[in-house]
Amino acid sequence: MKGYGEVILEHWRRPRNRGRLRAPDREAVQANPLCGDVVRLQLFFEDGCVRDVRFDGEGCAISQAAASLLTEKVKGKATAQLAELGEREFLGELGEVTATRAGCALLALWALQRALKEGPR
Amino acid sequence: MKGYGEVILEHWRRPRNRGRLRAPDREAVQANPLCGDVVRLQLFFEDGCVRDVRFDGEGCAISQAAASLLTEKVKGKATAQLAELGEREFLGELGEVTATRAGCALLALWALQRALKEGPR
Amino acid sequence: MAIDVQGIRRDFPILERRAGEKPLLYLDSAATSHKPAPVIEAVASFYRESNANVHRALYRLAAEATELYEAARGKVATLLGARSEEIVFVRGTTEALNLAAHTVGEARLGAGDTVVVTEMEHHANLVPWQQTARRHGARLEAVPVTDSGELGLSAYERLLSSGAKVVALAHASNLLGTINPIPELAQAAHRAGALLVVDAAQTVPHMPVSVRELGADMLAFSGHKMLGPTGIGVLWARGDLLEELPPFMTGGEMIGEVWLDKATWADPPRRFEAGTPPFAQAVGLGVAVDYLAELGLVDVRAHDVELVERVLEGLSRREHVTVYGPREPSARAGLVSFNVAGVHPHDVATLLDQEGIAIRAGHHCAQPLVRRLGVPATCRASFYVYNTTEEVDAFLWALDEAWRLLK
Amino acid sequence: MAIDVQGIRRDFPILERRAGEKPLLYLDSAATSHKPAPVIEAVASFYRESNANVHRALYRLAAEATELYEAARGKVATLLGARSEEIVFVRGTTEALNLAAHTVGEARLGAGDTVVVTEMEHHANLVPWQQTARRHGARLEAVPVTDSGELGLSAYERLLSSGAKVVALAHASNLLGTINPIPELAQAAHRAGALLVVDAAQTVPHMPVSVRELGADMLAFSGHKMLGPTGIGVLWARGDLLEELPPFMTGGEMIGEVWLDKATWADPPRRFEAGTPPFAQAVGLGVAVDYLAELGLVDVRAHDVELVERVLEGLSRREHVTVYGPREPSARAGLVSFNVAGVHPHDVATLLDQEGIAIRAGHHCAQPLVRRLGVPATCRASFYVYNTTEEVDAFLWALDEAWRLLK
Ligand SMILES: Cc1ncc(COP(=O)(O)O)c(C=O)c1O
Ligand SMILES: Cc1ncc(COP(=O)(O)O)c(C=O)c1O
Repeated sequence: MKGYGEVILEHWRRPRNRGRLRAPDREAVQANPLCGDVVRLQLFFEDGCVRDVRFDGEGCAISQAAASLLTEKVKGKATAQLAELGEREFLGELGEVTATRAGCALLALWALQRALKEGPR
Repeated sequence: MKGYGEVILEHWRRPRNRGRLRAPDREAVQANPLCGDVVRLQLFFEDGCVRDVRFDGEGCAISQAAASLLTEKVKGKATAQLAELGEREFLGELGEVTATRAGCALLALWALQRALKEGPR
Repeated sequence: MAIDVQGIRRDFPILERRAGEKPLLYLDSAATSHKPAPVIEAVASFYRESNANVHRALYRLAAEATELYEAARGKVATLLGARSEEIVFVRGTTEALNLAAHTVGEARLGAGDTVVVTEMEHHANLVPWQQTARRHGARLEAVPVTDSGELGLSAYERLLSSGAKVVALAHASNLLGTINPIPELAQAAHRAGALLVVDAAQTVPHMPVSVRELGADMLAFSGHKMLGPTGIGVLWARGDLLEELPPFMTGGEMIGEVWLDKATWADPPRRFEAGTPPFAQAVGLGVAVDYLAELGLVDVRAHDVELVERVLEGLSRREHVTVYGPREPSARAGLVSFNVAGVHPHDVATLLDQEGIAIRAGHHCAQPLVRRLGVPATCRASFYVYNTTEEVDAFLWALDEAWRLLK
Repeated sequence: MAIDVQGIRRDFPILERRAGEKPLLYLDSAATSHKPAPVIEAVASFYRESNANVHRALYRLAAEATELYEAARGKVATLLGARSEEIVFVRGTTEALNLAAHTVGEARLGAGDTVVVTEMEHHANLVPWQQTARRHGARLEAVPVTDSGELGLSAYERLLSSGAKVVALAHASNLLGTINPIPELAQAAHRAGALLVVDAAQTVPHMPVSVRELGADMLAFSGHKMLGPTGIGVLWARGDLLEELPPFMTGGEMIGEVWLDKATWADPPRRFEAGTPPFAQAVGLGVAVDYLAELGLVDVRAHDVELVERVLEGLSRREHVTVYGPREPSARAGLVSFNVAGVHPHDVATLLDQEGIAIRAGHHCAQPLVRRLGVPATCRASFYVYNTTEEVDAFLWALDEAWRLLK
């Protein structure tokens, strides 16, 4: 049994930036009703860049590890850079994920896209 | 092309006892809604035996020929003898009929059975 | 370019069978078509290699099955010039039209509204509308058929203006063969604010059909009439209309969230595909679509027209034969209904069967139309890609034989 | 007598396939079963040799097709100890239950009546009843599930006495495996004047089921879960009940006479089979029934129980594993749902898939029950005639591996 790749296991075991912000500028909750995975993503901006970020949620190792990885990637980035974050690139960094699980792997990224689209709260 | 047997063709071309009785003792109409065939059978009894019989109706050669043949067979018969008229025997006399058409061939016989069962009008 | 009928025939194993001592001469494709080996094999090899329930499962076999199922949806979408999300897989035309009548009724019909059908509808596009009209207190009105077998267009316009909310009609009549001018009828329906639901059971298998060019709102057809398996058919509907409609059947796969006392629905097309779909049959239909696309539907249509022309020409030379529907081959689908003077259609069919010739006789699930024609039934010969001009000639010869025996 | 699993396995072509580098170890038969070669071949050779639309046609090919279709109906009737006229062919369990809910609603439900379901129903036996209850102003009540995964019988009795007109419940839960005591539940329902509708999707494929012994009024199942093709299923109902019920879908074949403004219905079962039925699939189902009858359903059941016993025993020795449903193998259908502490079911399924092992993870179309269990989802392994004790052991080994990697 090959198991999951190092990145997934590592982020799943020791999630980064898990929790909630007191006063996020942007926030979105993305759920996959088919499997029950949920990810909440919160962003706090300063000078147009992500100063702080948190996620929480429930679900499989892939969805939670992906959310954790995403929080690391967005930190310090400007809004324009965030919008450029592509699915393929993100999946590449996460490591091999079967097609059946791509929806789990992208949940957090979709939450980010939604948070950006929906604008400040 | 083999066509229909002699009995069917003969009865179809020159139907016996086609028409209506003025005052039948028994009567039944049997229809095959699937193909639109209809046969009306009328019986007039004297001393417990069929003294006169008529059919009319519309439909394919088989259903109309079978009705004509049946009128010949029932004439002079007592009620008990009529009830004994079996499907297999009747089909045998009519000549070869494919399974798809057995419903047409038996329409008149079913009308007879119904007329007997429903009793005098 | 003409299709290669002899080559095509080799793809259809059933054409090798005999009917009694005679080779099978099948002229009933309007009822159901035969299946080419690639379609038969696609279903069998799906079961042998890729079988798993579609959607939701996380193992690779199920992912593969789901991909094949969704690829079939894509092929059907391409065939119709539609989007995949607009393709709902159902059992056949009948289920598609029941779905349409039920959901359009729920979403759009109220007391006093009018539902417009026609006198030439198959029962599948008539009875469901009777039911839905009754349920919602709407009136059902039928466009009459003219003596030449066409729709009465002035009556159509009149009915549209009487509060019509939906028009349901055949692209081509399965009895008369008449091809109705859907683009014009659709425009008129839309001007009147009505939806147009098209029963395309007799056209999608036989000619290029683009839902956008037709201007239809919904369109139904069956896989088994287009070289595909039984048990699969399609309802196409405009994406925004599908979004608006409530479900027809409910159960697994079509839900969003379910509680004991309530449920929410998935997005189309899943909202309309409750339970395990006929996924192996969908895969087979996809291969049938490939097969037809490979032949080219323009050429498939040309072949139909050629055969219809020949049979119409032959029948019209026989004075004891009455043909129903338009005279012009290009105005008809690949089928011809007729009657032989003084001979019941069932007798014609039975005698032709003695020669191995399969035609249909009866009301063709269009009793109101048969009543309108003033006959108890009709004979119908219908054609498809595997039929030859020689078969048309053999059919005409056999019809003469039957006439000789029964006249 | 034990069934010959190795011999059986040779009949299932898909078992020769590999999942990646590993042989396929399929533990998802509760979702859909694989098909033995005789079933695959029966459908293919129907298309190759006997294909024609059933009913009404007068030529021999159609008569042959109709005979095959009706013979399949007869086989299903024999399997259930029922009469042929009581067998309605549908797409699957979901359509059967939608048909039941719709028609029973029309015929029997009014404002203030109660419809009783249970907390362990598959969405297919819950959502249609929600819909029909709403339409007719009836109340929907659910029998609760106890902590041991059984129905709360005193609650059942209580709900029956609140004006219950119909009870709809699973013969066996597809998540818990619980086999419900239908004969007792039926008696109680009948005493209260309610109909009993049984979802037998998980039992008819796996054990002898006699509709008379169950005392049910209606019973539904799917062909694809019992070695048969997709696209075919069965609704059985008592003959006199079927007579009473109005149609569900309308269209060809199910009518008596049709006018433009009204229609009459054919007798059952045709009344409930609108349009071209999935006749090739029905023929395939008939052969699946033959195959199961040949194995003997008593022995099929014994094999399930043996595998369930082994897997329950194995899982219960692993402290990080929680098993749902009854402890006693003989009280359950051939499936086991479980969870691994701290590991999401989807991760378990994905890791097992790496070993070629196909299990299902999710809500199994029973969201209210999963909610009742207080988990987001479960894993489920389900068994059938082609599964071996070695496969159970391989599954347990792989589960340990997954635990080692993810704990
Ligand atoms: C015009 C038309 N509509 C509907 C149908 C019904 O199709 P199906 O029986 O496949 O549901 C047919 C075929 O019988 C047809 O020719
Ligand atoms: C208990 C139960 N009911 C209903 C169904 C639905 O069956 P189908 O999807 O074949 O309609 C299933 C299978 O998924 C089931 O296990």
